[in-house]
Amino acid sequence: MCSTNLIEKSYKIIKISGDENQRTLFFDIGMKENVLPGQFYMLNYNVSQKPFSVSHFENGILGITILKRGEATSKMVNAKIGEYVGLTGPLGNSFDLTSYDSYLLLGGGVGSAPIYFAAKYLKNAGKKCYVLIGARTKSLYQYTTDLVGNVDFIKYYTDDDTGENKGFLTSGIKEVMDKYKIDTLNLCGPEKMMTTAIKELSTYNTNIEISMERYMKCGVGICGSCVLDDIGLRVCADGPVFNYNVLKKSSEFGKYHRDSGGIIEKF
Amino acid sequence: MCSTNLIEKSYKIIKISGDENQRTLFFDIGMKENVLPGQFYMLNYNVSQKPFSVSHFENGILGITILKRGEATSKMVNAKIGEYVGLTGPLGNSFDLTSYDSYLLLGGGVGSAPIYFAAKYLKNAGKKCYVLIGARTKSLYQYTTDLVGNVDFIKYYTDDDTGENKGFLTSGIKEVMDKYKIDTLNLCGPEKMMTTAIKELSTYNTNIEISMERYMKCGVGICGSCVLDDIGLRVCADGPVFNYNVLKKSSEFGKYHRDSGGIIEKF
Amino acid sequence: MEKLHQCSIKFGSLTFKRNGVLASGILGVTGHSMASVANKGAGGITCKSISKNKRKGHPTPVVQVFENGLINAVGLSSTGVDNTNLELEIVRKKSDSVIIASVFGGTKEEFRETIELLENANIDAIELNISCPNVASEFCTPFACSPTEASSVVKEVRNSTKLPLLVKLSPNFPGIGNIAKACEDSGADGITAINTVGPGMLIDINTFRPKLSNRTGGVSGPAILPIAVRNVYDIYKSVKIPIIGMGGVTNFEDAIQIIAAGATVYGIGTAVMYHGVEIFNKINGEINEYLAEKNIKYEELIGIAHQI
Amino acid sequence: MEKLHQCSIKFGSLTFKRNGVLASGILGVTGHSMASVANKGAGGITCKSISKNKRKGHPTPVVQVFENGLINAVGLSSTGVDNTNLELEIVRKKSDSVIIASVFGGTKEEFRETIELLENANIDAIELNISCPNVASEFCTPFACSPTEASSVVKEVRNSTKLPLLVKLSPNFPGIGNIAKACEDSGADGITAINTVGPGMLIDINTFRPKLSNRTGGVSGPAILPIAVRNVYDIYKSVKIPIIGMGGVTNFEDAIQIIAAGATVYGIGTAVMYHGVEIFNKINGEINEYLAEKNIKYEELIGIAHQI
Ligand SMILES: Cc1cc2nc3c(=O)[nH]c(=O)nc-3n(C[C@H](O)[C@H](O)[C@H](O)COP(=O)(O)OP(=O)(O)OC[C@H]3O[C@@H](n4cnc5c(N)ncnc54)[C@H](O)[C@@H]3O)c2cc1C
Ligand SMILES: Cc1cc2nc3c(=O)[nH]c(=O)nc-3n(C[C@H](O)[C@H](O)[C@H](O)COP(=O)(O)OP(=O)(O)OC[C@H]3O[C@@H](n4cnc5c(N)ncnc54)[C@H](O)[C@@H]3O)c2cc1C
Ligand SMILES: Cc1cc2nc3c(=O)[nH]c(=O)nc-3n(C[C@H](O)[C@H](O)[C@H](O)COP(=O)(O)O)c2cc1C
Ligand SMILES: Cc1cc2nc3c(=O)[nH]c(=O)nc-3n(C[C@H](O)[C@H](O)[C@H](O)COP(=O)(O)O)c2cc1C
Ligand code: FES
Ligand code: FES
Repeated sequence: MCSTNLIEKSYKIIKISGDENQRTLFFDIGMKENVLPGQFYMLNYNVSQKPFSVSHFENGILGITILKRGEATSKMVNAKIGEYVGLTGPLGNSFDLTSYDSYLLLGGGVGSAPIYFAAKYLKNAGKKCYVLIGARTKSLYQYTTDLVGNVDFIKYYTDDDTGENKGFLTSGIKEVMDKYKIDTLNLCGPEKMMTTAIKELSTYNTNIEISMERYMKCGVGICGSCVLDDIGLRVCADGPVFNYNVLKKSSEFGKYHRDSGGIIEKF
Repeated sequence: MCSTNLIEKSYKIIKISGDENQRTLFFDIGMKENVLPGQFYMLNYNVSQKPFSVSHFENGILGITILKRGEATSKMVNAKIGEYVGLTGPLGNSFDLTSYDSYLLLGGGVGSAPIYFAAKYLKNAGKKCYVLIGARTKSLYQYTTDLVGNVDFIKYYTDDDTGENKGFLTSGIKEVMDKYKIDTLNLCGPEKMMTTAIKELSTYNTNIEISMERYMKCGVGICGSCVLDDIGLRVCADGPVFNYNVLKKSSEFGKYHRDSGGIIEKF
Repeated sequence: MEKLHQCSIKFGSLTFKRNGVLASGILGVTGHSMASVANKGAGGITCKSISKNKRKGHPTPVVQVFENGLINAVGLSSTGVDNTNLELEIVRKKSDSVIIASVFGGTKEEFRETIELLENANIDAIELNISCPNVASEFCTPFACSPTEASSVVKEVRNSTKLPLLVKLSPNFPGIGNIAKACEDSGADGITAINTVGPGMLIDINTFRPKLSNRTGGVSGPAILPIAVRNVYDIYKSVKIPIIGMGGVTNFEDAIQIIAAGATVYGIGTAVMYHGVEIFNKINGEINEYLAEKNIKYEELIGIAHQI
Repeated sequence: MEKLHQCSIKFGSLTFKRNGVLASGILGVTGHSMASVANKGAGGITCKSISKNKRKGHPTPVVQVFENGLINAVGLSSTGVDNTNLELEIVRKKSDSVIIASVFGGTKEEFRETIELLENANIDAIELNISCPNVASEFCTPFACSPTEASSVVKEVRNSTKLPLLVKLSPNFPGIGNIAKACEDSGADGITAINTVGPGMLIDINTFRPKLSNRTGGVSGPAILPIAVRNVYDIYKSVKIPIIGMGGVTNFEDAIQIIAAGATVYGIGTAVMYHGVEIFNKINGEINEYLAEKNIKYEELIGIAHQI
């Protein structure tokens, strides 16, 4: 039973970036871990625990990007260097970043976190990598801008006009798909964004992988709070990445999720 | 904590040899185990459990030779083919059969069990191997006689006159030591035999390894019933094989042992 | 999908078409989740304990894994009986599994009232969770603490349902045999054992905080197997009603042990974390091979350790 | 031989020169055995529980290992007080360790009479083992089952010795905090916790026999760590007297957890099976490094989880 990734260990915050709306916390978890884009950690800060994708992993340094949303994340974005944070992981599966040659990555909102990590991973592996990132405002995607010039294509979209392109990232899909040879797509973001993207892509017949977000109580595949309707799969343990061929059989994808008590909430 | 050798598993008796005074039971424990001469098993037959050295290990088949002595062994020698026996092991350390070129092995009584295994092991490893075995009567050493012709020298002694040489095996030591170049000795048997042997060897200044027998309640190094006086070492976990340089510091070696309750009994 | 290993095991008036019961609290929130576990191998599913009144449960972290199992204090979160009924309806529609509704109440009366609300539910049995250790401070000692307390709940609810009534017992109080017997005498049709052990606590060595928000949580998983086996053994000695045996079962040898101790079917919770829901079908297949090799019938295995 | 990591920890009126106590029943039969454990690192040693009357203990097998610890039913085998006194004399002569004599009795009176026989023994403290789960059938429920029972033993013996009196408690009965408090109020100078959990049982899947001759045996080792941590936490909340914290401690993180929960010194039993007696010195060294890195004093660590 030596599944040590399931056991929480606390690490010191060694670096912080971003602002009080969205922080990236860095931890030195060491080189022995193999962390892949799409995987996530349960992060326990002062006995508040939530799931977060890995946005950075290099030389044993793990980065987690936290958007201030509600109770837990409001505390987490105020964490200080030197404080200890409990990390359980890496958990879940990862994007398939090896089977294809040319990738289009879509990251909406803080869904850009695993997309950012995936883009770096793909370039290290010498793959073609095209990226569309959308955010409410420019400061929220700022942490990913070292991708510019390092990937084969990248375009940022914002809801407001702080960035170069106002509008939804989904509006950029057609351009990339028509201009470049894309073998597969990896999506992470709000489900409305992802369902719109899938509609855009309906004519292209490409492979699509989707990183899902659901309320998670345990993160280790046991409590049942993250299970998707119809298909009965656990986002935390069978996901968070699902092939669209699987996900399209789920009756809840794009339509609803459940709250901490299991009560359905429509999107 | 995956020390699986400490966990009892039951195996079917697949073969039996010997007679009701002394049996060898064979088990198919599989090839994954690495069992070395000197190591022992706790053998649990119908909820009676005692330690026994390995007398045979080849192609995953384990042999344990049991001399009928008291309560437990009287039951064990009557075990039948097809019955299940609980085995915990291999336990303890083993003889050093690699550091030297030329070995003299002494086995007294059922102490011949690990000696028999050691002799076969040495010949497989292409080492020189000389053997002296003593027993009450010929039938008790019969199981080892396939060594004849396969080791560099072997001589059997019996208390009665059923064998070729009546007398104690210790009387043969001088002959071998003077005739052959012996680097090291490995002894197993009654402590009186072993102390006599050590006296015989005092002029030769060779390395000596001794396999010890003490009352064992647990076999896994925790109960304290097998600990040797003065040196505080556990026969089951720090032994059963000790270098004489260590053992000579024990005040009890050759003098006394303890019963199941820890009460001293003189030899 | 792999072929499911079917069988037919009588459990009082119920029949399991496959061995292996999904323990309460494990993947038991939604109907599709439970149906999926059944369709991948489990013969019975138990929903997360429900109560008449909606309950929030404890804030995260509610599960903390250690090397030999986990501690949990999910707390009794419940969306209420109506929501759960809808979810259980889905299980019925999508699977052929035995459906067990686990019920929790803070008082005897709440137990009864919750069960009354289940009158029209499409379920096969009711399990009284009188042994949750994670709500002790909220509700004092669980009813599973003594024969008198345990039987008082059984008596209170017995006439409110015609369904088989199982009682889920705790390993944390002495004399589980007597407690089981008192339940049997009061009309229980079966025993489920064991609930989690302890509770336990884990402390972070850098923050010095207990790792669960609730501080303490019940221990489950491989760590508790010997305790489960002994409890099932003691219960089997004391009662004639059948037992769902669980606690640390992680592989087929564990399942055999708990059946040999007296369980009619085995149950699994924590092992799903290590091996996924496929664990049921895997164990069921291995039990079949084992029976074939030994040439014995499954029924002979139940409680066989008592005959030796 | 490796250098021993020394320190100075006040435990009531006692002072430990090294952290780490050898638990009762582990390598505690002979004086040379215990002295050797002390000389390789342990700051305190506890002998196997002794009783006035000689006792045989259970026939082998008395220990059975499973993946997460072991179950044992050595039973209370004792060679009587005189023999043990001689062995403890050896420990005194050969080591500088705190010497704790564990005492067992079937009745309150036997406890007192045994302690009276220890009057001239060269020991530092007496530990009342009122929590052995392996003799339950022989002696009914252990005295550690309730505040009243536990304190009745402490009261009976209190005036028979001037030595510090420790009480060894069981995790198998509810309300360990209250039980510890009752012992403190009756004159106990310290608490040792925990004794083994359960008991448990393991069954051989081929012979169908329980693997221990006694059928059941107390669970110890890594499996029980969270239970030990929680019990020590509960005791610390309830009493002012110091605690020897044990149960599953296998590495330095475990020791820190049990100290943070409230133990003044940690104790080890089963881990000796995995790591040998060198485990004490290893953990003591690692605790020192940890304190240095965090720049905190050992005393601050004791019970620190309660302050957060
Ligand atoms: C696999 C996975 C990876 C994630 N990765 C990241 C990441 O890298 N960065 C990041 O900032 N966040 C990530 N999240 C989301 C993060 O876990 C939530 O932001 C966090 O749980 C919100 O907690 P809170 O207490 O701050 O908000 P709450 O107080 O719990 O809720 C605030 C609001 O957000 C809504 N909400 C909360 N959780 C969810 C959810 N899972 N789905 C939909 N709505 C929700 C609530 O309904 C409410 O309206 C991830 C989630 C999952 C499941
Ligand atoms: C490491 C080790 C390896 C062993 N290997 C073998 C082996 O390969 N084959 C084999 O037949 N036996 C071996 N033994 C000895 C075997 O364990 C004993 O013969 C057995 O314990 C006797 O059990 P019993 O119940 O039959 O005898 P009991 O009823 O316990 O005793 C019968 C008589 O033997 C004496 N006795 C029992 N055990 C011991 C002891 N350990 N030392 C001295 N006297 C003792 C008793 O005092 C009594 O006089 C080994 C023992 C050890 C410790
Ligand atoms: C996360 C979790 C939640 C649980 N919730 C419940 C519950 O709601 N009701 C209940 O009766 N038991 C609950 N249990 C106990 C299990 O049903 C089971 O009795 C226990 O975990 C032992 O089995 P295991 O070792 O196979 O997990 C829960 C256990 C876990 C691990
Ligand atoms: C083989 C064995 C024998 C034991 N004998 C005793 C005993 O005689 N008296 C006692 O108080 N505790 C006894 N115990 C309990 C231990 O002292 C200790 O409380 C328990 O094992 C938990 O610690 P651990 O997990 O570190 O082993 C024994 C434990 C074991 C494993
Ligand atoms: S979060 Fe618990 S099963 Fe996924
Ligand atoms: S037999 Fe128990 S310590 Fe050696």
